[in-house]
Order: sequence, then structure tokens, then C-alpha cells
Amino acid sequence: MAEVVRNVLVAALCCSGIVFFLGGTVGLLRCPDLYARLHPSTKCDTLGACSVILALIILSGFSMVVLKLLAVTFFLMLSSAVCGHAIGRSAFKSGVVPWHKPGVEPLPPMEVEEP
Amino acid sequence: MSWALGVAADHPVLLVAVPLLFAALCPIWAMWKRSACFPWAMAGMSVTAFLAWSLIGDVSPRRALTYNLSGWRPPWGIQIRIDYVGLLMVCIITAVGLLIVLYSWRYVEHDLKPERVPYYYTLLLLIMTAMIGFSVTGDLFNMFVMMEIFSITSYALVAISGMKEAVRAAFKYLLMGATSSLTVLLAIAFLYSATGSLNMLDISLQLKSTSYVQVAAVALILFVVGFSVKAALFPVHVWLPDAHSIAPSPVSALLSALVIKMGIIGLFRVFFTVYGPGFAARSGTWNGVIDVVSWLAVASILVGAALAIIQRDFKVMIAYSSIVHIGYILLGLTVLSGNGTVGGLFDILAHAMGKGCFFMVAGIMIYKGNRRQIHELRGVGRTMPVTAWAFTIAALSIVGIPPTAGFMAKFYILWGCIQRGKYHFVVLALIGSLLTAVYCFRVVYYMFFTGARRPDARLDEGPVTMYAPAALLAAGTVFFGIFANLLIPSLTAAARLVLAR
Amino acid sequence: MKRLLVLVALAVIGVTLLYGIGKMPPMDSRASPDKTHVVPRYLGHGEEEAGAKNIITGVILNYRGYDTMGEVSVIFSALCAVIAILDREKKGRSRSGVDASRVRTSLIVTTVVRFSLPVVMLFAVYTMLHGEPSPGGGFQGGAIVGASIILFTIVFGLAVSTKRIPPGARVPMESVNMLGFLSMGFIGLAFGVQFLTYILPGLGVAAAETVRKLMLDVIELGIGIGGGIIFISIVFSMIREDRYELQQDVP
Amino acid sequence: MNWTVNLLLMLFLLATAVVAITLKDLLAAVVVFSAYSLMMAMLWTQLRAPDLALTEAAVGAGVTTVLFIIVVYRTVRREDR
Repeated sequence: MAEVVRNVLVAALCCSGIVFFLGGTVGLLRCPDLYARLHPSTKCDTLGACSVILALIILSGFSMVVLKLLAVTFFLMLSSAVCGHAIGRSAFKSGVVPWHKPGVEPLPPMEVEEP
Repeated sequence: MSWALGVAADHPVLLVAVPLLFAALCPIWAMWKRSACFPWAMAGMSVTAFLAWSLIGDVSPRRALTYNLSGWRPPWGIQIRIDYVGLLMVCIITAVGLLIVLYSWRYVEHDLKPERVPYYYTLLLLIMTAMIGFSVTGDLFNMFVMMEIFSITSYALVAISGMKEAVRAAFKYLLMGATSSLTVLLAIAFLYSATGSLNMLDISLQLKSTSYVQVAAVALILFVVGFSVKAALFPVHVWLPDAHSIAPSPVSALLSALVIKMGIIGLFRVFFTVYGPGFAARSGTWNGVIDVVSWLAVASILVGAALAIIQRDFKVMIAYSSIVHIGYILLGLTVLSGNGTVGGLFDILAHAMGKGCFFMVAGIMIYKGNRRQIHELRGVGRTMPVTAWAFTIAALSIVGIPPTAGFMAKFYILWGCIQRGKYHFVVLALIGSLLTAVYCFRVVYYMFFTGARRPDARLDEGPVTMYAPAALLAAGTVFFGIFANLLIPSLTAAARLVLAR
Repeated sequence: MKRLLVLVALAVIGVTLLYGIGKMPPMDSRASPDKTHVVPRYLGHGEEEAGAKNIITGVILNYRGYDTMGEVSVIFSALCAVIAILDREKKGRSRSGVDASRVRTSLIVTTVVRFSLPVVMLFAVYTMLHGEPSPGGGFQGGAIVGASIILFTIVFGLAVSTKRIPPGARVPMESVNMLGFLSMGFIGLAFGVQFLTYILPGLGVAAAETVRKLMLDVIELGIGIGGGIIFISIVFSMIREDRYELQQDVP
Repeated sequence: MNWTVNLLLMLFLLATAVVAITLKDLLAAVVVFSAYSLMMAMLWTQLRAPDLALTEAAVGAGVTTVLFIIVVYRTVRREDR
């Protein structure tokens, strides 16, 4: 029974990881501008890779490897999110204008006070 | 004292370790005092030269000096193997290198930014280390490692003045040199897959019985392509004129006298130590490649000489002259006759001294009055007699007129060609010599027989540390021309051994 | 015309290489020379002879340690080449793009880098010293050290990094990799064995083992620290904004 | 299983190599080249050379990418004829 539960969990996590990766890739290809592309591609790393690693942890059972994998997960989440933030911020600061639908009035630029 | 004489024979690795130690400490030493770099490099080169020359009695054509690094026997570990040719190269490298370091002192003070001077000497020591290591190693992969060091350092030394043209020439050199390094690495990989070994002698043993002859043949072709670029053989010589003429003059002397010889030593090792005439029985590639190389050598003689004649720039002319001599040396080595091999090896020595002297003279001309064009050398014979006479004597050697080393070298090369019945090579090589005489004596003519009406009194002899090395090298060509018998019998024995393998 | 020539040359090279590869022993054959000649000794006796569980480390540091000394010198000469052409940065005065930019680096980024830098360093040291029983070694660890400090410099700017690790402190560390090899080699010579031999005579078996382990560790650390610092120095002299322009005219 | 993975990695390696050469935008070429290095690292692990894989990942994908990006930043972004 426990075997079945574990396998189901692993399969589910792997599938969700694949879904996130697929979504991330499609988003990267289909989204109109940098800001929009950042959104799916960071999810790709955090959720996709992390669920696959979680699946691996469940599959391997508890050992020293799990600690390493957990560390990898942690740093993956950290670095991917921070990278997305840094890219978006520097694009915004260097004046990349967000995309807007043709014919629709764009949002006025956000006021950000510079420290 | 006797202990000091024996230490190099006990531990030949010191030939590499000592200059490397000096190179590693040179930037640290320079933090204390920038001007202390020159004596430091000088000390390093002197110790190395002493170690190299103390080996002279220990190596003979029949007896090579071997040393197993880390104590592992050859197929498993790396072996240093100093045979007679290796010892000859090491002695040339240390002697010419010592003179070049001495010559550099005033030249780089004048030519380089002061913060680059320590790195200049570091690079100089590194390139010496690598060339010595390249000449004495018995291991193919170690050869490649050493080749990488002297390649990278020579790119840097060409570009060190920071002028735009220098950087461009160095980049061209880098592109061709990196490709050739890659080719050599590929060749080593091919040979490793065919023989499973990296030691040269072991490979040559394995090649006698290997069932992968075609792989070894492809490796041979790749080796020849790779080392030809380093040696600046005719179709792949295009980097040489730019790099050698734009580099600082001591560097030009170093590159021309020693670094391109490394390509030749590489070819020599591959042709005769690794494959050997014995390989010809197993695959026709060996003879084919040797034939191609000797034709290319003749082509380099003629093309180099023809291009040298039409140059107006002094250093560019000398650079083209190097291509001519690479042709002579390789012609001697590939004619496969004992005398030809002797002539080729002897020409390495003759050309190192002659061409080193040429570039040193060119450097003095640039140091004193920034004269680069040949017609600017009017009247130099009167204002700078030592320099002009050094050039003239070296020119005699480069052209091949007795009693100089160059004559002996060419004599033996042509003798070898005649012995093998290759009279067409003799004729073509003699035409090359004639062209060489034209471009060399044109300069001598300008120096001695045309004069500026009012000789510029400020343009007298350069510093003694600059013209003395040039004069010493010129004297060396005469010395080895007269006392050629110091080397010829041993070289003959070595050549006989090499061709019998 | 030129294009055609290049294409023909490439085709000739490609055909030659493919011919050679086609004649090579097949990859999975157990009887090919590259698996039967030298390798069996490495695999069979490497662990006790070379003193490393990871055979690669044994080959790199012991059987072919002299080659590694050469490779380390290659890196050092690359550094000398870069410094000789681009010159070194000035302590605290050189600026990179971040120093010059008006926009301040995001607080999130700086915080995360501050937090992760020591962890990366720890991993680098682990890689350096753990090269003996597992994959890794000095060079890889050094590259990681270099990468982490380059990350720091990208985020905080060159002025801050050069204050933390000034050129004066880096110069002695750059040649540490060669000095590690040379000093271990000279120790061997002093004991009367060959250069880079790690088993010193005149010691007991256990003591000799310990000394060998120590010497290999010194060399690994030397390769790591030297390699890392060399990476850092190369990057620093490349990213500084106040570099000299190339001289246009012939002096 | 094993050889399919290897084949896919090889194909991807070839594709990245070709793309890295043909791209005119040098920054993009650098990014593709770093992907190439990662593929190479994975291939090394497949060929049971983990030491080499670690080096390739640290140096090929890490340090050289940084160096290349600095060079692109210092010189020109586009390769023009």
C-alpha cells in the first residue's frame, strides 16, 4: 500500500513538474515582451524543477542525498526568484516599456521613488 | 663546486623547475621594487644556463639522460629524456635567452609602460621554461602542455607594447596558433586511441605492432599541420611577418631565434622519435608527408626570399628571412640523409644566432632614432660601427658564406640533397641563397656605402647591454663556423641513429 | 572564391578526421589499446599507489603531476598575458559598470548575495579538499571561488571588491598554485627522491601515508586558491572602466 | 534508454554549436554557448567522467560565460559584415 501511495505521489509530482516546464517554455515563446516572459520562465525553475526534485526525494527515501537535494531546492528557489527580480528591475530602470494591447490605452508608468 | 656540476645530471627536472620558480616569484619580487625584476630574471636565466651547460658532458648521441617524474616508469608516468638534440636545443635556448634578457633591460625601460615591465620578465621566464620543457620532454602530452605555455606567452609578448597594430598582429597569431594547438591535441588523442600510450618511445614501439595504422597516419598528418603553423612553414606562415615585425625587438629576436624552432623540434620528434622511418614500412603516409614537407620547405625558401626582397621595412624583411630559414632547416631534416639532418640541426644553431643578432640590431636602430625603414640606415656603418659590423657578420652567416656557421649548415644540407640525388632541391635552394644575399647585402650596402652627408652625432652606438649581445651572437656564428667540428661528429652520430630507427 | 577555398579546406579536414575516427577502435571494445595498455595499472593499483580513491585525482596529481604543474602554469601565463595587455586595476579607485550607474542595486539582490556568498565559498572549499575521494578537486573549487567573487563584484561594484581583496594581496596568491607544486617537488628532492614524489623515504609507513595526504592536500589547495584568484584578477582587469586605451600611433 | 539520452544530448549539442556560430547577435551567441557547455557537462557525466563534468560546468558554463559577456559589453553587440 505504502508503495502504491509513494509511486502515485512521485508520478503526480513529476507530472506537475512537467506541466510547469511545458507552461514555462510555451510562455517563453508566446509572451509578447520581457516582463511577460519573465513570469512563466521563473515559474519554470521554481515550481517545475522543485517538484521534480521533491519527487526524487520521495523516490530515494531518506538518506544524506536528501539533504543535498533539499539544499539544491532551496538555492534553486532563491536564485531563480532573485534573478527574475533583478532582470525585471534593471529592464524597468533602463526604460523598457511594457507591452500593451494595440488600441488599448497603456497604463501610465508607475511612480517609483528612487532612494 | 663539483656538487653543483652534478646536480643537473641527477635531477634534469631542475632545468624546468628553476626558471618556473623564478617566474612564479617574479611578480611578488616586483612588489618590493619594480626595477629589481631585471636582475631577478637575469639570475634565473643564469642559473638555468649553468644547469644546462653542466649537462654537456653527460649526454652523448648514444646516451640520453632520463628522469622519471614522481618516480613512475615511462608508460605510466612522465619521463624527461634529454637526448643529444634536446641538449643542443636547451643550450641554444639558455644561451640566446640569457643574451635576450640582457638586451631587454634598456629596451623595455624605453619601450614599455613601467607597470608592464615585471610581467614582461615573468612572461620571458615562462616562455624559457616552456621551451626548455618542450625540448627535453619524452612525453607527447607534456609536450603539448609546454607548447600551450610558450604559445600563450608569445601571444602576450607580441601584444605587450599595447599598440593597436601589435594587438592586431597578436590576435592573428593567436587565431592561427590556437588552431594549430588544437590540431596537435587532436593528433595526440588519435595516437592515444591507436596505441594507448603517451610516452614517445613507447608509442614508437607500439606503432610497430598496432592494428590501427590508419589512425596513426591521420594523427601524423594532424601533427604536421599543427607544428607547421608553429614553425611558420610556407602556406601557414602568414602570422609571422606581422607578429615578428611589430613585437618589441627582444621579443622578435626571441620568437624568431627560438620559438619557431619549437615547431621544428616538434616535427623532428614526431617524424623521427615517434614514427621513425620504420613506420614507412607500415604506411605510405610517412614518406608522403615527408615529401610534401620538403616541397613546402623549398616553397618557403623561395617565397620568403622573394617577399623579403620587396620589403622596405627593416624588421618585416628580417621576419620574411625567418621563413626562408625555416625552409632550409626543414629541407635538411626531411631530405632523409645523414648529412642533411646534420645540416638542418646545425642550421637551427646558426639561424638562432644570426637571426637573434639581426633583430637585436633592428632593435638598436629603433631605440636610437626610431629608424624602421631600410633607407634610413644610411651611414650607420660610420656612426655605429659595432652594431653595423655585427649585422654584417650575421648577414654572412644568414646568406651562407664561409667561415660562418650558416655556411656549414647550408653546405651539409645541400650535400645531403646531392647524396639523395635531389638536384632540383639543390638548384632551388641555391636560388634562395642568391635572393637571400640580395636582401641582406642591400642593407649592408646602405649601412656602409651610402652615407648621410652630415652624420647625426646623437645617433651613436646604443647602450653596451644592447650591442654587446648582438656582437656576441655575431661572434658566435664565426666561432661555430670555424670550430664546426665541435658539433659535427656528434650530430652525425645522432643523425645516423635517428635515421636508422 | 575565398568562401569556396575555406569550404574545400574544411571538407578535406572533415573527411580526414572522419576517416581517422572511423578507423579508431570501437568505443565499447575492451581490447582496444587505450583500455589495455596503461589504464589497467591505474585502475588496479591506482588507489594504493597514488593515494587517492578517485583515480582521476590520482592520475592528475601523482602519475601525471608534472603535466598538471604545466597546466597550472598555463593558467598563470594566461593571467600574465591579460595583465600585460590590459593592466591591473587600482585599489579602490577602479570602477565597473555598477559603480558608474545611477541606479542603486536592489536590496533583495544584495541581501541574497550577502547570504549565499559564504555558502558558495564553503562549497568551494569542500570541492577543493574532497577531490580525493569524490569528483572535484582544486581547479573546480577554484573556479567556484572565482565565480562567487565575480558575482559579488557584479552586484557590489569593483570599487568595493578591490577594497576587500586589493591587488597587493592577490599578487602573491596568484602564483600559489605553481609554488605549491614546486615546493612539494623540492621537498622530494631534498629527501633524495624524484621531483613530485609524495612517498618520502626515512619515514614509517603510517607517517609516510599521512605526509603524502598532507602534500596532496597542499597541492589541491594551492591549485584552488591560485586558480580562483587568477580568475578574479582576469575579470577585474577586464571589467574596469578606467582602462587604458590602446595606443594609436607608433612611438 | 541510455543511448537515446546520449543521442538527444548529442543532437542538442550539435544544434547549440551550429546556432552559436551562426547567430549574429554576439550576446545571444554567448548564451547559446553556455547552453552548449551545460550539454557538454551532462554528456561528460553520461560518459562517466564526473570530474570533467564538474570542470565543464564551473568553467565552461560559469567563468567563460562571464568573460565572454564582459567582452561583448566592452566591444560590440552585433557581428557586422
